[in-house]
Amino acid sequence: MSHFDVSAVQADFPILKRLIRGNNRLVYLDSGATSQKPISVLDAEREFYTQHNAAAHRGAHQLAEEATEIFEAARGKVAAFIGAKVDEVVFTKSATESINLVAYSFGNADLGTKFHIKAGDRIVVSEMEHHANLIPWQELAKRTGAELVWLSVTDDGRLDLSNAERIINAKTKVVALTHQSNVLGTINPINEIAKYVRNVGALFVLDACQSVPHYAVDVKELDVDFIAFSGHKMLGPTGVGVLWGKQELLDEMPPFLTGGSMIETVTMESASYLPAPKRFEAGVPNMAQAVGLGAAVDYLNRIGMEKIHQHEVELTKACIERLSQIPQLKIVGPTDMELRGGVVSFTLDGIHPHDLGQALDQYGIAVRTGHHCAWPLMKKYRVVATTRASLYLYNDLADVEALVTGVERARDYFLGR
Amino acid sequence: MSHFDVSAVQADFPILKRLIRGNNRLVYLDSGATSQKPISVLDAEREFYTQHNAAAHRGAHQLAEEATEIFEAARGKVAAFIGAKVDEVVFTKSATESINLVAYSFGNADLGTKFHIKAGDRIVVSEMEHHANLIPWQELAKRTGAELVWLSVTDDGRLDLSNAERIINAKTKVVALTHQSNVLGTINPINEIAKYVRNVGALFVLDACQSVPHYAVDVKELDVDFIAFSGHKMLGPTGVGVLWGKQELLDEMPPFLTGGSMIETVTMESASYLPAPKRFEAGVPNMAQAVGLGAAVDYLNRIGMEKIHQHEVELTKACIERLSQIPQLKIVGPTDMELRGGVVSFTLDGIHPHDLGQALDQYGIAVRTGHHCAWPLMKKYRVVATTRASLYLYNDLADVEALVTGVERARDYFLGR
Amino acid sequence: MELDSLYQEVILEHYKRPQNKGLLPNQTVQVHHVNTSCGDEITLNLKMINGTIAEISWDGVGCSISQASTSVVSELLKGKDSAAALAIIDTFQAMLQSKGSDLGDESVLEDGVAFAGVAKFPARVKCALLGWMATKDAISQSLALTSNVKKEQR
Amino acid sequence: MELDSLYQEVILEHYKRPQNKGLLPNQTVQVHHVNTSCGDEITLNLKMINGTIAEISWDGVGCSISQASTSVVSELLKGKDSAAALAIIDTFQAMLQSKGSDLGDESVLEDGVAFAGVAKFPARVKCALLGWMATKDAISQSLALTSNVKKEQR
Ligand SMILES: Cc1ncc(COP(=O)(O)O)c(C=O)c1O
Ligand SMILES: Cc1ncc(COP(=O)(O)O)c(C=O)c1O
Repeated sequence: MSHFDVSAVQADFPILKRLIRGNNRLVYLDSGATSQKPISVLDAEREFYTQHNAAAHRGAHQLAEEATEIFEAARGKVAAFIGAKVDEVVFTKSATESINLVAYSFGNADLGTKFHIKAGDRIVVSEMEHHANLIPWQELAKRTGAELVWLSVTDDGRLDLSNAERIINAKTKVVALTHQSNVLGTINPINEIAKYVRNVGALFVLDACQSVPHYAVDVKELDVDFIAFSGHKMLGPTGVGVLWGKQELLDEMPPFLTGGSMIETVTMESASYLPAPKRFEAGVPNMAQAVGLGAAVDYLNRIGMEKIHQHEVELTKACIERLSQIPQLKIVGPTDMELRGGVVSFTLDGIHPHDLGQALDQYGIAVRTGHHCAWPLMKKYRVVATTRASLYLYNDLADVEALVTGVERARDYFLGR
Repeated sequence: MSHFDVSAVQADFPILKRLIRGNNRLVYLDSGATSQKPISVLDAEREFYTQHNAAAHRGAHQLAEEATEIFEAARGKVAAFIGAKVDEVVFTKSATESINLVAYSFGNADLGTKFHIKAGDRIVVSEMEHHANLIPWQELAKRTGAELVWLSVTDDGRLDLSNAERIINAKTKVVALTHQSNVLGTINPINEIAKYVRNVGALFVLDACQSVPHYAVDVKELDVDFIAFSGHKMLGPTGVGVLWGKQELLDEMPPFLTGGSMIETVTMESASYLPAPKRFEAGVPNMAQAVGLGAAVDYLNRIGMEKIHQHEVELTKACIERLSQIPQLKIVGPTDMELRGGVVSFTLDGIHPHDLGQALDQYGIAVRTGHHCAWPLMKKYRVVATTRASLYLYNDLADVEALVTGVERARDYFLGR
Repeated sequence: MELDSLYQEVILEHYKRPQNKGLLPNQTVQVHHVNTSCGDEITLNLKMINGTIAEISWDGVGCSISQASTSVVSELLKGKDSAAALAIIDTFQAMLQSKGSDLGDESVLEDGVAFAGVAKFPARVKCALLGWMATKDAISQSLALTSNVKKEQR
Repeated sequence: MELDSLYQEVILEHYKRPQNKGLLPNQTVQVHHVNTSCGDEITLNLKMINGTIAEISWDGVGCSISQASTSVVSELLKGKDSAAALAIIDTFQAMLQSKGSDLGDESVLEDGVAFAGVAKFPARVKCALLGWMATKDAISQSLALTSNVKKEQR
C-alpha cells in the first residue's frame, strides 16, 4: 500500500484531526456524499477573495482582469483534467444543476432541431440512477410526452444489458446513465453501451459524479456527449459543478438559465446568446468555487489519478474481504473488483442501517445510511436502506479495520443484549 | 460622517490593502458588480470546511448533523435579516438562478393553477431591468405565448407610472421589477406599484440585488410575492443567492431543479416533492457559501443597515455634487437623493467610458464601464455605455475625491492632448 | 456511554417485542407515512369509538427508534379521547424538539420518556416522531370525518 | 507611465481623425459586429474588385482603441488581395493575444504595431480586434460569394 504517502495526504486535511463524540478519531467513510478539502483548496479560495475578487468578464479594471484570468485558468485546469477543450467546460453549481441544464435545454429546443423531444420519443435511464439522474428525465418526459424506459440491474449489482438493444431502440433520443453507481460501486461499461446509443443516433449523458473524483476519466475515450460531476466530491468547494459537452452540441443547444454575461445582444423583446461556455453561465459566476475546484484538480494531479485509483482498489478489496467475514453481513453490489469503485454498501441482519450508522458514529466512524438518493434501487433489492462506506485517497487500512471492528461492536451491542 | 468607524471597517477587508497598477491605493467603486468580503466571512467558510464539512440533510453522523445545523442556522440569519419566516428562504446559486427558478417553475405549472401562464396572459417588466430580470421573462413569454410588456423610464431616470394602470391590466399574471436600478440608482416605489399589481391579482417578483445589500428590506412591509438577491453583492461569498417567496406560494409551486434531497418518494416512474425550501434545493447544497452569507449578514447587522444606508446616502450626495462640477460630465439617473441609492452612472463628453475606465484603473480606481447588463436602458438613453461608480460601507470621502480627481485627470489626458 | 442514553433498555425492549404490530381490520382511518430521508415506512390503522381511541395497530419497516416509538404510542393512547391524545402527542413532540433540555414527564408519556435522549441526535428526531405523527394525522382525519358526518346530519 | 504604452500617440491620432469612417455605397459585402461586453458596434462595407480590396469604409461607436484600430485596418488593407489581407489580420491577432510578448512587425502591420501595448490589457483586446474581425468576416463572406458565383458558372 505505498502508491503514495497517505499520512502526508491526511496531514493536508485539517478536519481529519477532529475528535468525534468525545474522544474518537474521525474515520471519515462518507466521501461518496461529499469529500473533505485539503488546505490548498481553502487557500486558493481565500487568495482569490483577499487579492483578486471582482466580477469576472464584467470590468476593465485590474482586479476584474485578474479575476477573469484566474477563473478562466480554473476552467483550463478542469478541461485538461478530463481531456476536454476549454470551451467545453461549463461551470454549474452542482452535478444536479448540470443534468437539469441538459434536460431543460433539450426541453427548450425547437421542433426540428436534434435536441427536440416529443411524444413518441424515448428517454432511457437505469434502475441504478441517483435521483439527480432520474427525476430530471421523468420531468422532461412528462413535459414532452416522451416515454421513460430503463435498463434493469442484475442480482449481483450489474447493469443488465441482455435487452439493451430492445430498450435503446430507434425511438430513443437520450440515454442518461451513471458511470459508477453511488450505492453498488458498480462501474458501467460505457464504451460498450455507447455502441447501442450510437447505433440509434441518440444523445448520451453520463453522470460522472462517482468516477471523475476517483480515477482518470478522459472524455475523448468515453464515447459520450455530456458528462456531469460535482466539485465537492473531488476535494473542491461546495457550490460548483461541471457540465462537459461536445462543443458542437453545446454551441447549438438553447440556453438554460438566462441573464447577464451570456448574451450577444438584447432588446426589450428578445435576446441572442453567446457560444458555450458563456451561454450556460448566466450571472456573476461562482468564481471562488471554480478557483477552488482548480486547486483541487491540482492536488489530485499532484498525487496522480492512477495512484489514487490503485490505492482505492486495494482498500476496497480489503474492506469487502474483511466485511464478508461478518456472518450477519450482506454486501449489496459486486464483491469482485472487476469494474468496481470504492463504495461498499451492506446490510446487517436484524439491525436497521440507521441504528448501525448511529453506533458507528458513536465510535467516530462516519458512514452514510439510508436510500442514498437511489430509492428505486432499494426497492429493487428489497431493502429499506443500506449502510454505505465510501473510500477516498485519505483513507487507509486502519480506517477499514476501524469500520469492521465498529460493525462487530455494533452488532454485539444490538443483538447481544 | 460618523455613522460608524469606516476605517475600522476598511481594516476588515484585506483586499483594500492591495496596490493597483504599480503603487496606487485601491479605490474600489464597483460594489454594484460584486462587493468585497470581510475576514469574518472567509473565516466562517474555512471553519465550516475544517471542522464540520459533511453533506447536510444526508447523514446521521456527527459531522453531517453539525453541517445541517450550521447550514440551517445560516438560513435563519438570512430570514431574520429580511423579516421572513425561515422556510421561506431558498438558497440558490445567485439572484439570476432565483429569478429563473420562479420563471421556470411558473412555466412548469399545470393548467388551472395560479402559476400557469398561457397565450393571452401578460408579463410586465420595466425598461430599467438588469438582463437577469428581463431575459428569463422573455423566454417564459416565448415558451407560453404570453405577451411581454414594460413600464418605461422617464428622462430623469424614474419609472414612468403614468400609464401603469394600462400596462398592468387584467391580463397580467406576473410583474417583475427591480427594487433599485443597478445603472441609475433609482429606487422604485414598490408599495405604490404593488397596488396596481394587487388590483389585478398578479404575482409580484422583485429583483432586490441592489437593495438588500444596502438598506433594511423587510418582506412584510414590501407587498410583493418573491424577492431575489445575490450573496456576493452583500459581503458574502460567490456562488450563493436567495429566493424569498411567500410560504403558501412556494409550497404550491412546481419544483425547478430536481434530484436528491428535495423528494418525498420516488419510483422509476415518478416522484413527489417536499415542501419549500427543500423542494427548491436539489442536490448537496452550497453549504459553505450559505454559511458565509450568514456571516456576512452578521457583519452587516453588527454595523447596522440604517447606518450603512445613511453613510451611503451622504457619500452619494457628495459624489453627485462633486462630479456635477465637471463641465463635460453628465449624470445618467436622478441627481437628487430622494428614493436613490449609491450607484452613480455618468458619461463624459468626447471620452468613451472604456477609455475613461482604463485611465481610472491606471490611477487605482475600479469602476464599471459598459452596458451594465441593462442594454435596453442604454439604448433608451441613447448612450453606448456609461461609467458607473457604486459605493458601499467601506468607501469614504477620500474615495469620492479620488474618483473626481481621477475623472479630471483622465479628461485632461484624452482631451488635452 | 452516550449510545445507551439513546438506546434505552425500554426502547430495545419495544423494538424486539413491538406492541400492536400487525394491522387490524375495521379501522376508522388508515394512514401511510414515510421518512423521506431514509425510506422508513409505516401504515397505521386507527379505530375510534365514540370519540375515544379504541385501537391503534400498525405495520412497517424502520429502525429501532421508529419501531419502538410507534409501539409506545400505540399502547399509550389506547382509551384516550382525541383531545387528550393530541395533547400527549404535542408533549412528546416538544420533548423531542427541545434538543435535550426537556426530559419528559413520565406521568404523561410513560415509556415515551425513554426517547428523551433522541433529542440530542437531530437526525433521529424524525425516526422517533414517525409513528406519533402518523397517529396525529389519523386522529385529525377521524375528527374531520366525524364533523363531516355531523354536518351531513344537520 | 503605462497609460501611454496603451494610448500611443498614433492611436489617439487615428481616434481623432479616423480614416475611411462613413459608409461608402456599392460594397461587395456589409457586416455588422458588436462587442457584447460593452455594447460597441461597427458596420463595415468592403468593396472587392478582382479579388483585391478596393475599399473598406465603416461607421460605428466605440472607444478610442476600437475606433483607431478600425481606422488603421481600413487603411492598411486597401489594395491587398484576400490572402495577403487575411495573413495580415492573423499577424495582428497573434500580436494582441501574445499578452505582450509579440511587439508586432512594423513592416507588416505599419500603424498597427501601436496596438502592441493593448495585449497587456486583456479586457481591451476585444476592442482592438473589433474592426479587424469585422474585416476578416467581410473578406470571408466575399470569398464565399465569389466561389458561389464560380460554382453557378460551372
Ligand atoms: C439589479 C440586478 N439584478 C440582477 C443581477 C444579477 O445578479 P447575479 O449576477 O449575482 O445573479 C444584478 C447583478 O449583476 C443586478 O445588479
Ligand atoms: C451518482 C451521483 N449522481 C449525482 C449526484 C448529485 O450530486 P450533487 O448533489 O453534488 O449535485 C450524486 C451525489 O449526491 C451522485 O452520487
